[in-house]
Amino acid sequence: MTERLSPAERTAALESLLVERELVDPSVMDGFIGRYERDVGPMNGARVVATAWTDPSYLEWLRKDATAAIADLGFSGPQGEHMVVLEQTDEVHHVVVCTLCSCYPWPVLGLPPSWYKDPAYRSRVVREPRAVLAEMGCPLPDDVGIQVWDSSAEVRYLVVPQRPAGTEELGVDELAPLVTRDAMVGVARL
Amino acid sequence: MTERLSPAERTAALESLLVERELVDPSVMDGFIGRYERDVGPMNGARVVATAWTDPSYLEWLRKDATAAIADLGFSGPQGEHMVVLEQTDEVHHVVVCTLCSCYPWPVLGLPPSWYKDPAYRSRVVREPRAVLAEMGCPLPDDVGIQVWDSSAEVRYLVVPQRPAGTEELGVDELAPLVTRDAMVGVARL
Amino acid sequence: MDSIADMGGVLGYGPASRPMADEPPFAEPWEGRAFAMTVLAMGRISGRNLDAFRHALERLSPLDYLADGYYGRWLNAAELMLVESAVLAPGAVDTRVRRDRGEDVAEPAFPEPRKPEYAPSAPGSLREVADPPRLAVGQAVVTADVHPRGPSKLPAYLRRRRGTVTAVRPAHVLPDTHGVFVGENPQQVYTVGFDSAELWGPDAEPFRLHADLFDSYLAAVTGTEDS
Amino acid sequence: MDSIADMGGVLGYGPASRPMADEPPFAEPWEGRAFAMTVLAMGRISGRNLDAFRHALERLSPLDYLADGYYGRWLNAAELMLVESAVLAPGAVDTRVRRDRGEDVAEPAFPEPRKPEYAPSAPGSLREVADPPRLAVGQAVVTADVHPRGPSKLPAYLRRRRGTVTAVRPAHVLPDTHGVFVGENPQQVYTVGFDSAELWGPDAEPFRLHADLFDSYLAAVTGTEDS
Repeated sequence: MTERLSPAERTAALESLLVERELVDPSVMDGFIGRYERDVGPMNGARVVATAWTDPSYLEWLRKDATAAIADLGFSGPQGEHMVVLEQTDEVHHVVVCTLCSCYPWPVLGLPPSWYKDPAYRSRVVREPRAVLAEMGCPLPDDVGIQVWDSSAEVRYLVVPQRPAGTEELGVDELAPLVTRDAMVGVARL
Repeated sequence: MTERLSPAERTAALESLLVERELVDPSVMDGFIGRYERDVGPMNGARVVATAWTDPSYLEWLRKDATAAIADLGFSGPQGEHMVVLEQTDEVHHVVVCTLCSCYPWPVLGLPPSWYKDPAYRSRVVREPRAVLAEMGCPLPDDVGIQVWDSSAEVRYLVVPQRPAGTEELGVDELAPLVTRDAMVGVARL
Repeated sequence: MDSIADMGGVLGYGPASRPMADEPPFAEPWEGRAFAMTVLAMGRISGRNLDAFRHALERLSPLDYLADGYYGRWLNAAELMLVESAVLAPGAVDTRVRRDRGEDVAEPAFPEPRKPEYAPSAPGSLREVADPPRLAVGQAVVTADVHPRGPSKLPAYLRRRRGTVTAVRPAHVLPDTHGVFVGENPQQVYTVGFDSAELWGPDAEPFRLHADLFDSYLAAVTGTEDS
Repeated sequence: MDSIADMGGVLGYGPASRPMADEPPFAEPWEGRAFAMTVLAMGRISGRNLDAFRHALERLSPLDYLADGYYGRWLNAAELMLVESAVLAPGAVDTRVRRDRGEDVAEPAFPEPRKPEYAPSAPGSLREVADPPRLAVGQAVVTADVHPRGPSKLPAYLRRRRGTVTAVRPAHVLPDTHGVFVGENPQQVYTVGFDSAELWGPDAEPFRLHADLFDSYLAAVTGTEDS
């Protein structure tokens, strides 16, 4: 076979070609990369979850129109056009995947982590979710039912984990740091 | 990702390990390679076809018990336990594939050529055989029906091409060199 | 499309990886560059037709899809679309790599761009449709038996299976046509729930699988339960 | 097994290649070495259990299956079986490569081989079975709806499809069990013919597809024609 050129070299080559064609501006690219490195990430979703935990009327709004309720906290944009929340309970555990590509709710969770993009996760979590969750460090009790959500269209799901016991006195600012990305996709519990 | 080591280096490493374990003998390997480079190949199948073209009773035997008729010419062994012949006609064109691996009738045709092992052939000839045959240089008239054979178990198929016009005077020794490997799998006509 | 990108239920990819805390969005700098460049350049050539980009991903050869991970396939799909739109000449990227390495190779001329004559009717994927939803929550359905050569959002593992409508979602542009620049054809989308045994047989782990499926992928069947 | 090795009908692998006249069996010398070594070593560890070797091929990661072509996957499957049988330690091949390159790396000790306790009852795959064939030529059948995690010779594109028995073949050992060393379970094999429209829908090229299927993959249905 012919040698595969490294993606780093190919990316640099493509960038220089597109800059010559005036199709991309490196400083705009820098800004775009920085935005997803710093401003758009799971801290956004954590804010949504912490607000839902502390404000019953906000939770009700999330259930009825998650897109609007999330936008109200300032989070909207591509890959978040129609948001739906899934609430973990003692009886039901939700987990989200995109088998066809790696669709993910960018405005609330940022760009997907490596395990979400991994073919091992995409292929198997729709076939043997309990086994996959256990491999990922999230074994579930036998009496917890599993609901798997394959984001096959433009609906994007945010999982609302259960509020940890002993946090009754905490406010949104203290709660948000407790909410992890993995719990908001459904591969971890808090 | 980690670097992929080249298959040539890995083959040499595996051979040295297996020689140390006394599981393979390089001179036996040499003999085995030479056998498939020199003695087992499409010239065997060509002999079968040329005999069938010239001897109606042999053709009848091939139709009834191809394994025995082929063994009678000296060709038998692994990947040829149960042989079946498929005869091309003016109306019907047969073509053979193995979608699950690359099963092939070794005693009569040798080891498979690269196109037969290629995922492009394995995946598409069972879905759009007319298009695939045209790409491979074998366009078929619209009025020729196609029969595709997926060798999914241990039956092995040998295609008997149509005898070219103008060869009525030739004997087996002259006819055999006219019979190509590709025609005996069904991706070429003579 | 029937391609390896449609990987639900396929075995052989090994164990799932354990999440790392605080994983950065880009493992290496080139991943960020490939990400930003793809999003920005795609907007310029296809009016941010995300369905066309996803279809470019699934049209990659399996090695190009798998060998360099997620942003590697983004990079390869971006190159595919840029060549198809004649923004770049075939082979232009590899030639530039070789020049950057110091090799004396001639670069192909920039071709004349040939953008698809197509523009979305509005930003995003959601659209209004005139007809009310054909199916109601609780309706038993069977999915289509299709063999798509182009874009489709009906995964192979969900074809010819019985399920139940569990939610009615907004109408979306149809990727099957939008992704190949022949029309938006917005359709109602439904969330459909399936029993794991219907998908994977009686020995499957018990669970429910939900997927968001377009109206034309579904036929109503008698009864109100899928199992 | 549901893996990328089961590739009938999958798109994305590009155009078929044109045959070359007089192509040698091995494109490079290592291919011949890998071929001979695999055949000879497999005979030693698994009693020439070809079904086990084919199952090792389909268990490879997709990159290991595709990246180095046909003999590359043979090499990788041979290594997988040799490690599973503890003839080689995990990583032994890669470590040897690095030593051959002059790197100072420690090699793992040879483990104690652990051959499967299994021997075929006879050479080859054909066997006699006591019962006469259950199905006759002309019988309409429907194929099973299975999701194999282990070996199977029922390709995905031929599951849950209607066809017609076109020939009764000899009984063979069943790869589903033989390939994982749990029994030969010989079964009758039938050639079953399918109409292309039954497999690929009404827009398919018209043709007939024949496959050799084991008795347990088939159920008889009423009628004598598949279409």
